[in-house]
Amino acid sequence: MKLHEISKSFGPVKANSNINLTVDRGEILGLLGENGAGKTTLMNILTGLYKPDSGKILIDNQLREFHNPREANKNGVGMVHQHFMLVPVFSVTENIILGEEPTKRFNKIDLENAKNKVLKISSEYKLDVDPDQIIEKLPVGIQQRVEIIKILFRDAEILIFDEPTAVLTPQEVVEFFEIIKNLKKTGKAIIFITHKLHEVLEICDRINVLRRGKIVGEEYPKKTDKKKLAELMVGRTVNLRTSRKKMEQGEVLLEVNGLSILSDNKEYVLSNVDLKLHKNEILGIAGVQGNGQTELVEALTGLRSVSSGKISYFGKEYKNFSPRKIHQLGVRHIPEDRQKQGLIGEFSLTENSILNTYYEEEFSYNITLNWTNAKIEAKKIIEKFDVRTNSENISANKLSGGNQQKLLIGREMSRSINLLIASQPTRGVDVGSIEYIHNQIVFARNKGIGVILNSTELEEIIALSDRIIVLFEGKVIAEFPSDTDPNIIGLAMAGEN
Amino acid sequence: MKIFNYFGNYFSNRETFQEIIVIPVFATLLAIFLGLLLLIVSGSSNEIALKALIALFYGSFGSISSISETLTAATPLIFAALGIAVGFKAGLFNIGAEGQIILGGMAAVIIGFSFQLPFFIHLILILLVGALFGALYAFISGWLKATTGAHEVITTIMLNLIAYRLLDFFLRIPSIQKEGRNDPISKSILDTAELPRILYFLDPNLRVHMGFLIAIFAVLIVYWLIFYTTIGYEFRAVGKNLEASRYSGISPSMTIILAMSIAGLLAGLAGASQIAGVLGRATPGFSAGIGFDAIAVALLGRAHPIGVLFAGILFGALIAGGRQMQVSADVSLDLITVIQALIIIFIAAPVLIRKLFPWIFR
Amino acid sequence: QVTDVGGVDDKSFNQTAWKGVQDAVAKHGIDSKLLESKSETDYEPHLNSMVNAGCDVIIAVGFLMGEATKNAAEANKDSKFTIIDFAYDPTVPNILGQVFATDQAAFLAGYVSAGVSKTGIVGTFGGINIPPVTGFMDGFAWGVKHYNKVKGKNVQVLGWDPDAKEGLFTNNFDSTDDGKAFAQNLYDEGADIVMPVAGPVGLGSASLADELGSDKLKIIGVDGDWTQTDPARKSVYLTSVLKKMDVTVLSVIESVKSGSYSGGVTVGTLENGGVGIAPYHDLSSEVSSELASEVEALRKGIISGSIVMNK
Amino acid sequence: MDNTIKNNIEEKKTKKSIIVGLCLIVLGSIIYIFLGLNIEGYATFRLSRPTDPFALPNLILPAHSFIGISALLIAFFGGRIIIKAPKKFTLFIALSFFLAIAAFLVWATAGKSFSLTGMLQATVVRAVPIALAAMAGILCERVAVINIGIEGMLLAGAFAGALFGSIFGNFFGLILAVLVGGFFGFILAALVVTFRVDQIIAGVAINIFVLGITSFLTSHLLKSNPELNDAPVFKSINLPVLSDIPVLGPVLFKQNIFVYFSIFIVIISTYYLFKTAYGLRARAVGEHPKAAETLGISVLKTRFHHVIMGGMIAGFGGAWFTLGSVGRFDEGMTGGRGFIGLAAMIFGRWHPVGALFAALIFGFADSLQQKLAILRTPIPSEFLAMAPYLVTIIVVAGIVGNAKPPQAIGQAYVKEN
Ligand SMILES: Nc1ncnc2c1ncn2[C@@H]1O[C@H](COP(=O)(O)OP(=O)(O)OP(=O)(O)O)[C@@H](O)[C@H]1O
Ligand SMILES: Nc1ncnc2c1ncn2[C@@H]1O[C@H](COP(=O)(O)OP(=O)(O)OP(=O)(O)O)[C@@H](O)[C@H]1O
Ligand SMILES: [Mg+2]
Ligand SMILES: [Mg+2]
Repeated sequence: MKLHEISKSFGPVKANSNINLTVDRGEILGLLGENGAGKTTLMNILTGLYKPDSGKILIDNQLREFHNPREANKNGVGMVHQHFMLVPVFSVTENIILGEEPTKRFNKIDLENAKNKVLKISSEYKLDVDPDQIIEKLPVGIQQRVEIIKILFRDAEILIFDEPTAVLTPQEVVEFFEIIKNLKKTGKAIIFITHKLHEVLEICDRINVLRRGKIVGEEYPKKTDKKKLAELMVGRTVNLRTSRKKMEQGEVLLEVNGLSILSDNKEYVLSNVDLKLHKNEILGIAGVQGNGQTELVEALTGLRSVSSGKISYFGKEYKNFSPRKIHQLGVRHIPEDRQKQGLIGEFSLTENSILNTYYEEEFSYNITLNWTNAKIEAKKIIEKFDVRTNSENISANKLSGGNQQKLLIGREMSRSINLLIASQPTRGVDVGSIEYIHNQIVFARNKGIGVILNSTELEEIIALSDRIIVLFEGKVIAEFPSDTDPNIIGLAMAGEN
Repeated sequence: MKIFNYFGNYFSNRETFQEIIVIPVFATLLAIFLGLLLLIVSGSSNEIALKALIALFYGSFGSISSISETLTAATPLIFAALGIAVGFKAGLFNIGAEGQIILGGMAAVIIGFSFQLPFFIHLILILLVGALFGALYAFISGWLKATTGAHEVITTIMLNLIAYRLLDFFLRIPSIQKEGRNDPISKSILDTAELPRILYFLDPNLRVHMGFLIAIFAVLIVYWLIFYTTIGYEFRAVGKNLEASRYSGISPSMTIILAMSIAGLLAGLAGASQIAGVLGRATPGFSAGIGFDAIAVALLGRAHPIGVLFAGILFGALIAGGRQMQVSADVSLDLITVIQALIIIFIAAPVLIRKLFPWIFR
Repeated sequence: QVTDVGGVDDKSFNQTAWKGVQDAVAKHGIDSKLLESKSETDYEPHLNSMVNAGCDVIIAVGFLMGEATKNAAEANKDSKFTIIDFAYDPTVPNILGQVFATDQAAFLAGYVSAGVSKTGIVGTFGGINIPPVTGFMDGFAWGVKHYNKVKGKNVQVLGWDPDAKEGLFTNNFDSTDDGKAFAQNLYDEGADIVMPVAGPVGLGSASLADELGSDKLKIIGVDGDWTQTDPARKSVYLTSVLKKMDVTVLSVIESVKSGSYSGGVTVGTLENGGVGIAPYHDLSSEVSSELASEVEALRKGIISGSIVMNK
Repeated sequence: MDNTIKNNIEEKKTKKSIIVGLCLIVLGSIIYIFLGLNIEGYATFRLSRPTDPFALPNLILPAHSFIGISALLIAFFGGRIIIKAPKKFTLFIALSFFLAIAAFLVWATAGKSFSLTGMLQATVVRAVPIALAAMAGILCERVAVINIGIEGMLLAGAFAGALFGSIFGNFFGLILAVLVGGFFGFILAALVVTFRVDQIIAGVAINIFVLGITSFLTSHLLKSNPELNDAPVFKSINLPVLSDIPVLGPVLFKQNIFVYFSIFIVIISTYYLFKTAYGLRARAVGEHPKAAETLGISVLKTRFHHVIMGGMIAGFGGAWFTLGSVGRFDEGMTGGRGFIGLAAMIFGRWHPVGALFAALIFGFADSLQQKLAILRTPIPSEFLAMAPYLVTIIVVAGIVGNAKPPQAIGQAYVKEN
């Protein structure tokens, strides 16, 4: 299969420009690139979800044009999306057959037949799943298998995986690699998108690197190494490790004992969590997504009521206390989803910059707001944390992801602060900003602040943390010093000890 | 609600100007035009249509008395629509203004006839109590939403229907029913409770009353409340992003309840001013659908207090003009309702207007 | 003319009054204006715009307009008003109140239906609990009672208790669907003759009767003769309790023309033909000749005063 | 550890069951005290009219003891729930409510008599427009479009039914009513799917618009020529034999086509939504539009189709008010049934069958209120008339919490490319 001179832009952004790319049967092509480089966009074009502004798609040297995903399917192109495209309340089978349902008379779905097909595929490619299970009850690893079966069911010849390993434990990753090796053996062409350099080096036959929408290089695993790839990705030498001198940890800022949380459907998402955080310390919380990190952070910031256990800040215990109370203690929270929690899209930057301080007397007298001070505050943040914008009156959703994040971090770190809880502080942010944000965090810690860093990026955790705890199925199953071998931590994340 | 993307930031820029001035104006003109078209299609002659159009304008702004009628009709609309606008800001769609008006009105009537008080005190009291009952009635919906998540659209509509029945019942209570009558009609309020007519010196029959001035005052208060107070900030935060407002330490449920109550308070005020300024007594259906027209007014005013003021006057004009239309062109008032609905549609889908008149938006 | 809520096509109340105006138009070539009220807040502005339109006489149709009409009349001393179903006391010089002794006519209807009913149960329901409405229901119930007394039978009346002044009310004058539901309801309870006193609402009852067949359910019209206003279903109307507003309205208009108009009160009675009952038309077969003659006798009796209804 | 989890959950459950149990016991005692005491005489429920082929004897219940017993039973259920703390006690709650209502009826009827069959028949009839409104709602919300405009669509259907019915006869009247409903469905779809107008606003706009236009045409068209507002109605069709079954017969098999059709529609739409491929796709669009899109299902088209279908069903339901009832249109005659239908939809958890039963409950509340008006209970008729609305609020408040609407509900779908 061959892509020729593909271009695509969204208003201001050139997501893809003149991209050429080929894959052959029985080959695994790796596609690297930082956030926003244009990988997903390119693949969406290939699968008919987006229309390219210009360029051709050739399969077996015949010109093809896909107006919708179905046509792409018909031509044997299938994709496992970065964010799974599964209907949570449907069964495995229903999800797989959706849109291609085998039917009997009166358009009645032929479930038996469908199940058999599913089972056939799953045995053929060693992807075992229970066809009757409901998706939302399955772990991500299995869900991913369903996604794969889904595209095989539409007998795809070209399989695209968009950051498939981002959500998997190291063990699941190993299994996953087995799977795609099988697929490769059966002569399928595979495109494998990731940010993780070691992965491409491990299983790809060929590697293309994308930057700001252009192919900037083609490499072969044998003849290249991480450093080279990284430079290609970013376009300059980056120091993947932030400089961080050791420090004596100060007195305890935060202490958590036997913290347990019942989720809405009456399961324990956190059970008996103990942890301590000291001055001058960055405590990294490692773990695969969905092992209770979110709930822990929510509990610590008062967004979620705890079922049992106690939390004490600065030596004083509080029970189910409000986010505002905690904020008033000088505990700052960088939420994991800036659009959902951290900012209000339609609010102006000014309004956003007083989001959790608007009631303080600096910004309001009794109930009357003081917009002058608010504007000053906004300007201060914009200037200090170099948020790229032309005015503080524009609404926040007009900012790019990275700049939104900078505004958010600026708001939380510019005011008096004793303790910082940062969730995924660099998600969807380009490497330049990542460096900057990391430095800010370390700087804060050096000033004597305690930091809890919750991130699914193991590299990030290792780069910044003084201590690392690993959450698995709601329990703290291990604690490591900062200079631990990533693989050991990886094992812990998978629940092995 | 997505509606708030339209009600974005008003300040300065050109788009905003189009949003809050151009589109509403064209929406209104287009709606009136279509209304007349409907008239012709449904068999009336062009002369009739023309007569209707003239009557519409004459009856609304043609003379002192018609202006007075316009403002009289506008007054309760402005109050109620302000309430609905406050709801919008907090992401609430309060269809219950009608019921809140009824409750406010009933309370006002009772205060109006059952107390002997000096003029000014009595007036204040009747308005306050009216507002209070409107607020209490709306509180129910707010509270239900906050605690159980019951959608306010359904609960408020049901409360409207219940309010009508309550009114029927209330008007049969002997102590409230007008003496010597066994049809549903309440005692009349005392003169001390009446809102004085402001153009009395010109002509005692000019019905526009002090309520209109109070309405303007309310507009300013609400403007201040929404854009210059922490409360308004909380309303808007909750309205635009619930998650984020929780994160920022705002209590959504409290905010929802408060917003709903304020909405009801204003609607209750509408009811009270209608009783104290125009009707003087309660009869079944004294609310006369004001609560529903107010929805249109709030939308037309882009849920912005100033916008609401003008939209309210416009609708008052439509109603007053509509009556004239009925007299001199035999066109039924319902045409006005059609026009109102068309206005809402065009406002809610500005795309339509932009498509129809691309040239204005250059 | 300013109508009450319900509209001029209600085949009943407003329509009959409007007919009077039409007759005047036909007879004297005067011109007429009509304003339909949508809600009670319309009354006052409507009356005022009529005054401003400079009408010679303004006809307010309906008890509920009493207040508004009085205010308008006092505000405009020199324009003439007449109102149907409302008698002021003390009277207002420039309003002529027209009231009707509908109970007299309804009494006859009650007697007839008692005689005709097979199940021995008859029913009635009203729009709202106001004298012009309950007047009919009183007369109806008394009529049945009288029948029981003279014949020693026990025909029941559902839907109205003249002593407690309580009964079935739709609480509106426009929902024909309610009319059907209420009639169905009474029918379920065994009534085979129903008198709906709620303007157009009665049409709903009529359509039920039409559906069931007049042997199962018969309807008694009110205000006008419904076999005339609603010929489509004439087969279900046993009779109608007439309230000849058209006649009185016409005469008022004429009095204005001839300058003999004066405010006060006129009462329509069996005696002066202001009220009465319609012929039995299609269902006359159901009404035995002796029953018919008894009714005729009653009519005379009431006029002469020899029969007191509520005994 | 896991044990503690279990214990903890157990704890919660028992707590809940204790509360519920107590509530029931209280209910029981209230019933006894307020209804049971100082009441005697017999409540007579007529099951058939004298004219019926096989007339059943009347059902005669001794008021005092019946109320006493049902109160006792309710209290007993309460106690049982407290002691046994069973996993599911919805059944007992339902039973208790049934008994409570029965007791209330007996209380109201004590010393008098009324036709139970009549009331049940009325229940079914009254449930029809609500059920149809709910079906319309389900079709729309299953593809994640909130349809507040159903009220308006009903009204439009009613008007079209009356007008066209008068001109072309009831059959074509019905067809056209359905089409008109579909037309407004189309308008709604255009507004919310194409122009992405806020769904609730669009719905409200449609309601106001229809109210206005129908009233306008009524006063401009129908008033001046009343023959246009006098459509032949669908008479009830008595199914042979079946309709002679006592009680059940009149209730189910002596009805007009609207009743039969609603049942039919419920069955069809259940089959459609949960058994067919199209249904599967529709639900996918409602739950996860993007996923559907990636599988080549056009979200926009699907939504369009279903909203239009919903509109047509609403139009059909609207025709009930005219062609199914009196054949005459009155302004605003739907009186909030559309909204009650939405409540029924929620109560029925977006499932046609569930919604049908919900609708029957509302229908019951409606007809009950009318019966009680005849029986002249001490409760003022206005309050009885509130019953359906109160039920709606209680339902929406009580159920909405734990009923789960389609995931993407209310969100416009933006197709990128
Ligand atoms: N629907 C869209 N509208 C506007 N801009 C878009 C859209 N989708 C992507 N973009 C922009 O196009 C660029 C490329 O996006 P794309 O998702 O392909 O990056 P990516 O390489 O997949 O990033 P990541 O590694 O985070 O997945 C980014 O700047 C992104 O903001
Ligand atoms: N979904 C979208 N719709 C419209 N515009 C978008 C969208 N996503 C991104 N953009 C615009 O495209 C530009 C780049 O967006 P994007 O978030 O990809 O920046 P980026 O390349 O990721 O850089 P950053 O590191 O700052 O996030 C921004 O100006 C943003 O406004
Ligand atoms: Mg991507
Ligand atoms: Mg980005």
